[in-house]
Amino acid sequence: MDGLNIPLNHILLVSSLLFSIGMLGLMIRRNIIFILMSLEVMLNAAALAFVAAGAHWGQPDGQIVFMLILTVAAAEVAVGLGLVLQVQKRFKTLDMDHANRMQG
Amino acid sequence: MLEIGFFYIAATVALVATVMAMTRANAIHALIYLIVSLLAVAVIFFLIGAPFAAALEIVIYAGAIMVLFVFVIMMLNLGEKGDKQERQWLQPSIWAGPAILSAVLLLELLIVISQTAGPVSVTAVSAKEVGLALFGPYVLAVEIASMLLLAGLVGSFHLGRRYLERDNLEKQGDQ
Amino acid sequence: MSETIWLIPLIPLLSSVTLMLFGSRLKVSQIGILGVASVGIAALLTLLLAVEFMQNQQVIQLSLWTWMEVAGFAPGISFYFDGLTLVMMSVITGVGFLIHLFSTEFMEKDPSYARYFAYLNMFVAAMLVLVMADNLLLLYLGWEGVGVCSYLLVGFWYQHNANGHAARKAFIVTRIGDTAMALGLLLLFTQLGTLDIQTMVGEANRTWQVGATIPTIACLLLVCGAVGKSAQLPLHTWLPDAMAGPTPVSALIHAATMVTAGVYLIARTHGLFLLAPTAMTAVAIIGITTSLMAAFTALMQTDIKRILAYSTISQIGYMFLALGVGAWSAGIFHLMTHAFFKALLFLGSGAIIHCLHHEHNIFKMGGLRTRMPVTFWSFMIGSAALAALPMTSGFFSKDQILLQAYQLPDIGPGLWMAGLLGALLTAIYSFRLVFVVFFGKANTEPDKDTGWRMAVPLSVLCLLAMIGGWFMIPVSEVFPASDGSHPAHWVEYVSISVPIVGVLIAYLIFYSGRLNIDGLVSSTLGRRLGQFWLSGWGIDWFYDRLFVKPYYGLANVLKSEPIDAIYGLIVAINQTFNHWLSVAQSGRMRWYLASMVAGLILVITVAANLSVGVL
Amino acid sequence: MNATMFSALAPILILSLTAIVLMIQASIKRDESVAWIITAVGFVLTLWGAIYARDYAQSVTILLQVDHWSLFFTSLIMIASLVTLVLSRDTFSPEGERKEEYYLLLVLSVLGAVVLIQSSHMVSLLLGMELMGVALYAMIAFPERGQLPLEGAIKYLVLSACASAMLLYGFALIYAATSELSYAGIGAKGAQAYGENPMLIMAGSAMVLAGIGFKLSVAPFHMWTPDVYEGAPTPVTGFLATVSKGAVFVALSRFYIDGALYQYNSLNTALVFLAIASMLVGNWLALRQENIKRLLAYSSIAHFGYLLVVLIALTYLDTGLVSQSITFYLAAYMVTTLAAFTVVSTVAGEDTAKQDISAFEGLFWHRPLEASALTVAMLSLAGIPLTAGFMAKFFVITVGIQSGLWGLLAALVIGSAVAIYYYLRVIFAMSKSTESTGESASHLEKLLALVLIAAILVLGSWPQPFIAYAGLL
Amino acid sequence: MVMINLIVILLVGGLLAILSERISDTMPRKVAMAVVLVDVLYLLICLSGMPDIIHLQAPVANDPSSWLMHFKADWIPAFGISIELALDGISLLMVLLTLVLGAIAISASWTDIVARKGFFEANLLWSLAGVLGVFMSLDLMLFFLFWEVMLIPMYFMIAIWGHENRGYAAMKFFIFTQASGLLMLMSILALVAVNHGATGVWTFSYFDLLNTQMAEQTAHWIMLGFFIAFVVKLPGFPFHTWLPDAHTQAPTAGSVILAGILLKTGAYGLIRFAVPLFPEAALNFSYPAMWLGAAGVVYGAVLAFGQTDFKRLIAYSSVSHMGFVLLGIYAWNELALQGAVMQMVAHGFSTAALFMIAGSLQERLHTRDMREMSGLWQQMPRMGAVAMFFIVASLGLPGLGNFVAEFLVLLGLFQVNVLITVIAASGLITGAAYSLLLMQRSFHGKVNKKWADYGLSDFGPREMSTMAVMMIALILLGVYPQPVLDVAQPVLQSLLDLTTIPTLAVAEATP
Repeated sequence: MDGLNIPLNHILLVSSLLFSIGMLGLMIRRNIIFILMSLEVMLNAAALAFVAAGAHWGQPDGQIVFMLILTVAAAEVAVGLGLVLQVQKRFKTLDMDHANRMQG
Repeated sequence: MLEIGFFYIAATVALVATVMAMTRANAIHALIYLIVSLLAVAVIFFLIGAPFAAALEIVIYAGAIMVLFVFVIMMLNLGEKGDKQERQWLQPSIWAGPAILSAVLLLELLIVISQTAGPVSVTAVSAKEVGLALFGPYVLAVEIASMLLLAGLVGSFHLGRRYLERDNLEKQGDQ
Repeated sequence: MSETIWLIPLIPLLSSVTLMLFGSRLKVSQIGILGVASVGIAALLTLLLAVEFMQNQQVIQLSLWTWMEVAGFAPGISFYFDGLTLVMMSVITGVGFLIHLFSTEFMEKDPSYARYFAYLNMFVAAMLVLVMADNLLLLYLGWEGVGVCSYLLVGFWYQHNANGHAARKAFIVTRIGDTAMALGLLLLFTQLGTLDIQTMVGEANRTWQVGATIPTIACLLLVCGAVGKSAQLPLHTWLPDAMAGPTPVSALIHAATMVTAGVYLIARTHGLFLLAPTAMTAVAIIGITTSLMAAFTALMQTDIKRILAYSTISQIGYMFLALGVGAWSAGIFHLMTHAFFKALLFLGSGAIIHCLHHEHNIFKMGGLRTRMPVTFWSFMIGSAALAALPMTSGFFSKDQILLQAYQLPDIGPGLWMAGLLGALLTAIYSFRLVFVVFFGKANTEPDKDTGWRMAVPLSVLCLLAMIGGWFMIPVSEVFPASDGSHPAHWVEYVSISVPIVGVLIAYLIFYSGRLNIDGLVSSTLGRRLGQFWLSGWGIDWFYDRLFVKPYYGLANVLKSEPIDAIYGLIVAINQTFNHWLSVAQSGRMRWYLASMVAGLILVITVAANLSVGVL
Repeated sequence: MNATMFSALAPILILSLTAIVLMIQASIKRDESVAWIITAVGFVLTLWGAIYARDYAQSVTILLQVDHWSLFFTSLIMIASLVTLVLSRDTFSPEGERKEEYYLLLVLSVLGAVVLIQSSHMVSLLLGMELMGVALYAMIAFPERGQLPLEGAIKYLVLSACASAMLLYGFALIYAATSELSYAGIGAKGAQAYGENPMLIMAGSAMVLAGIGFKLSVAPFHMWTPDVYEGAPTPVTGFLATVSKGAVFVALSRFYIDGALYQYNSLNTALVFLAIASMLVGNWLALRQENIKRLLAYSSIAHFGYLLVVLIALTYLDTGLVSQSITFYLAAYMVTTLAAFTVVSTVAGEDTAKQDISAFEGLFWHRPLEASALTVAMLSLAGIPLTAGFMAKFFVITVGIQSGLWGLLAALVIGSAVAIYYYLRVIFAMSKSTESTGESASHLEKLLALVLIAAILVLGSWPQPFIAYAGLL
Repeated sequence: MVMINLIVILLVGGLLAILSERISDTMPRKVAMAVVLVDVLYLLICLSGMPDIIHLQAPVANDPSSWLMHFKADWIPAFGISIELALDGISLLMVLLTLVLGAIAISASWTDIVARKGFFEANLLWSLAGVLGVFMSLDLMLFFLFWEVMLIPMYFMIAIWGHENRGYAAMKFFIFTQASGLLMLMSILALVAVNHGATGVWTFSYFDLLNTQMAEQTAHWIMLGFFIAFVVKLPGFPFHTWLPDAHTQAPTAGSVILAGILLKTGAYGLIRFAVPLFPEAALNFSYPAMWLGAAGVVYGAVLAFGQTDFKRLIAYSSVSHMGFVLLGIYAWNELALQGAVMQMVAHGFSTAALFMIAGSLQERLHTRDMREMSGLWQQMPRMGAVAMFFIVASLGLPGLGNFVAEFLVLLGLFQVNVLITVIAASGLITGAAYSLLLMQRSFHGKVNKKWADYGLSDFGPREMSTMAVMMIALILLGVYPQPVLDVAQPVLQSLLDLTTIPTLAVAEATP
């Protein structure tokens, strides 16, 4: 199917909005699960920007990077969720504000 | 033009769903919003001529990765108590500062992005093209990505196994 | 003889070093012999030298080695010997020998006998270097050397803090003058390119006009040195305190030799002073003012040594007056006679103190005339000479000074009258001393009279004090001849009679009691004035407030190192940053994230030049 | 792909192979010591491979650039990895915890670092960084007990993922502006695009800089550093401090040089801010730090601030001296840091209480070798002559002066002056007299300490061969 | 090679000292003493081979053969850094001073070090080696290396064997000197970079850098870097505050070396590098520098007067005395420079001796507080006499070395600026005040009962002979300083020829 004449900067606008929202979520949430979700939103935003840029230039590279971002996201989430389990076990909470034993 | 309309609808859905996901107290609710957001993004991919990416977004992102989240949420059994906590935590005093930061960042990005011009390409980049590139110049990337997944696997294995083992041990101890 | 002139200072020096190194292992008698003999030999050599000099009148210049040679600055360790030097050397070695001899008995019981003679010999050596020096730098070596010896000897009985204080005061006050003098040396060398006295004077006469600024400044700086060393106003305050030392030391250093070094310095460099009339006037005025001030002060003192100390200051004031009015040889003559009679008086007081168990207050003595005849006669003769009663040695020298002062244009008569007043006071206080100590009723019983080692020096000095005025000092070649004119006879008669009047007054007040001054003394004004004079015109008090206390205060304030506070501030700043940043390192992930986002915003702002749009 | 390419890829291939062999070994019989030996052999072989590949230097596909420079750093991080491996052997709880995965993760992480070093393309940069990172998360959280490793790991994961997102978004912007993903392409297009669309490139580069700056713990992206350093097992901390940071810096310089980013003045200005902030913040934070691992964390912040000076100088100088300086600095920094962590690992181990500086008191007298090693390391970090750290600083200052970067040099001087205090504090603590007696390290670790001391001193006192070598890179 | 050997002997000697501790407890000090003596002997033997030491020729900058010794070998050719050592008159004086004072320092710490003797002696020898390097290096990098490295053993000496507040003092010492050293490093590199820019050649050689052309402003800043580094070490006002702490807290040998030798490296650096490399900038800066010197003279003296700690007082007196050196150097004429060199030597002996006395007192009384001392002469007359000697030496008694130095400085300075001379000369008065106070509070005064039955032992033969060496040295310097002056003269002459400062300065000063 052919693409459409959607202005690049509109897509980038959406992606930057997603990025900022993800960032906001990252900063305000204390529950580690939500934090990981926020990260996914941010990565997704970047992926959107890549795909859009790739489409802008008519290159496959944007989508390839997208795929790799998927991989990265998958790997990070896998390890991240593994850590979540350990956090729950050792801290008895998912509140990241409680994980502040090291400071100064 | 209808399709362009689709884009704006999809974009709006994605944004609203993301905002909802970020503000929910209940993890499962948030997750579902997030999946909606991902699906909306997949629509955008489709609209801008990246059908392959759209498919992957649905299958892997909204499918596989989000399932991982569901899985963990279920394992941890986050219930009502967690919801209450989350509501408490979402006070304006907590998000005001970060909101300002995000807004400034957004503003900056907008200024920067406003510099770009032109539409995205009119011709779609087919899955074949992607595949060719992937196993052409990017072949090493695929290999390294496999290593990356291996690392993720081994890492989560190690961490998760310990979780389960210890759980079992504790249960045994209880008996 | 002229080639071995260097032996004269060397022998006492060697003796001193020997005593320092091995003093603890020598027997008391050996120490005494070594100490006295070394000076004795020096005196003997001086005598030989004098004989030779009298015959051929030959100036000796002897250069041992070049001290240092830097960029044309090449002072030598070299000696210059002429009539003036001879006079000084004779006084130093001669009087010095007598005092050493006196000391052997005076200090016999002291545990630090060897140290005493080591210092004393060292002093003699330094003093000899001072007077024999060919250049000002070597002179300065001797100058400072005697200063240190004076310090050591004043503080000889170091166990008493007061002695230490007096010693330090002596050194530091003179050091103030010395430093000014050093600046004078710097100026002279910078201007004239040499510090050799003879060359320098010659060069100065070629370079400068009479009354030019630079020689005046140079001379005034030298005067500062002289003032310090010779205890003249305003740097005289150390001398009365310096009486804390053993009495023979006072006799040698603070009466006969060291304190007159200033006089010697000015006399030695008179060639320069002739170019600087202002400086000479200053010297005269300093001299006469000091003389009067000290005389008034001496009137009120009760401590026998302090009386003598102020009298020394006063007498040196006369010498300064002499120098200031150009009566060079009169000044030196007075220096010599003063050395005789003042040494005599000091030794006499030493004998008294020795026999009266370290009693210093004259009002606790009395009636010693019969019990200590030798001492009594010494004192009589000494006081007569001090008061310049006719035919004594002091008479001749002081008379000359006053007459020559009178002849000075403009201020001459004024100086003369002031001098007369001084002479009157001198007579009063010196005979007050004699009458109070030796007549009247006895307050303290002396142990014994003096032994021979004390008696012999006293006797010899008596003789010298009597006949010293008949000596002809061989300085005619050294100084420019005076014009030889004499003032009117009445001036001379007045000069002669004033001391006699003074003695009479003293007699009336302190011996016969006919003249009762109790009322005068006890009146408010009298008390105040008496107190004022007793305290040495409050100068010590004044200095204490003006210099000493502020300096202590300053040192105390700075003690905590204000400069370090600056570095402390730097440290504090760093610690503050450390504190802030450590607090920021809160361990909370959300906070870390926020900081990252803030950083990102900052970086984008700067990197993409967005600030330009915002601002 | 052809045969020479495979030769050029020797290090990467050997590492991958090692990973596979480890997996196979684990599936046959799980044995920790065998795994250790396999890893060690793999590392040594990789080291050989890095030397071997020198003759086949080329770009392998668009992703990797195998040249002398990257091979040199490959060798360097292999050495660092070997050290980590040695230190890892006796670390972790002695109660029979299985560590095969650890070695596997280590190999994968090193693989990521090698990819990162050789990357010439955004994709390889991303993958290398993530591979290294993902493996590291698990390594940091490897110990089965205690909250600190976990806390460190989770912080590192979240923050690092955030940084990755920034980096990616930045690359997306650059890509949108240039249509290029390879450094060289960005450099070439960037020069053209500069006139028309510089803001996108600059903002994108800024975001990349932020993402990379995070990994380098450059202020203000530094905050994770002490917590992760403290939380991670000590050998992992050492690994993080040397291999991870070194590789990322090499990648950054690659990107900066090949991407011709130095031509953007405003970007340079941003870098100047980061550098100054790092030098000051790092040193100030370390000033009164009691925990030696945190102290080293702060010190590393400052050190990467110094190193940034060299990058900034690219604007003014040609790359010869700059790349030499980077080479020397990183080598010196790695060797020094390894020495420090070797001592911390053997003396303090994983016991937080023993990581306090006060716990090092008297070390001079009962464990002189370790104390000497730490002393030399501290002096080297402080930049005292005769140590590698001094020569490194020498390079930085030379480059800075040649470029006239006075502001940066001023910050460097202030920072270094502050730094002397806390480095000396460690030395002073060790020289105190105490009565305690410590257990002694294994022979291997002692040998390691000796070798590292020698390396620091040789680099510092006779750097000529090394400079000559680095000059050829 | 001779120069390398001199350094290597000391370095190896340090190792031997450590090893010798295994043989016996007293071995290290003997080894250390032997090593230093061997070094001295070796140097003297090598010098005796030289034709005529006293009639040295002026070393010509570009002609190494005109130097007493010269050695050059590549070190880091990539940057033109070489191992270039050379010896001329001033270096020789300083080297001899270093070795002699080194031996004295070892003697000074003969008994007061109780723990880790081997390591102590090693540090001592190593710091000596570093100082020798500083005095002989002509390659700026090598100079810097020695400059910094000599501090490390010194740091250890203070930090390990120092007194109660040693940690603070050692840290302060190290930070001050290192921070200023960093400035110097910047200056060196800037100078080299300027030279590189002008000639395209990397070189750190003193000879090559001597005639570097640069803008006035540049020269000024680079010079300032050198100046601050050297003045911190000197130490000049207001960078002196590390010194009282370091000197006070250091063990006796440390104080001796610090005051006797290490301070001189600062002065040496000024004479050798700071002025000749930047003649015009130095000239422009001479007035501020001289004011700092004068301020140091007065400030040091006043502060010394206020102290109650024996060693602190001496430390401040060093500040005062080194102010004269600064004055002498920046007056930059032959008289003043000779004075500065003399002051370096004389102060080395006098202060070293005073610190040794302080150390002996500390060893016996376990306090340095003068308020607790008094009348010690009674029990320790020999020590008292020796103290008296060095106190009058330090207050500038003519006939002893310090006087010659101070007088020459003042004489040279007078030709440049009268006002500063007057201020500096006032230091003679304040100097007398604190020196005599020191004597009064410790040895003179009422005998303190506290020490009466403390069994205080007077100086023994070892101490007396050590002291005798320094006394004789000071007396010789005082009455016949010519050999020292002669040795320094050609060097100073050549330095003066390198720069045109004196004539200009004089021209400016004369109204």
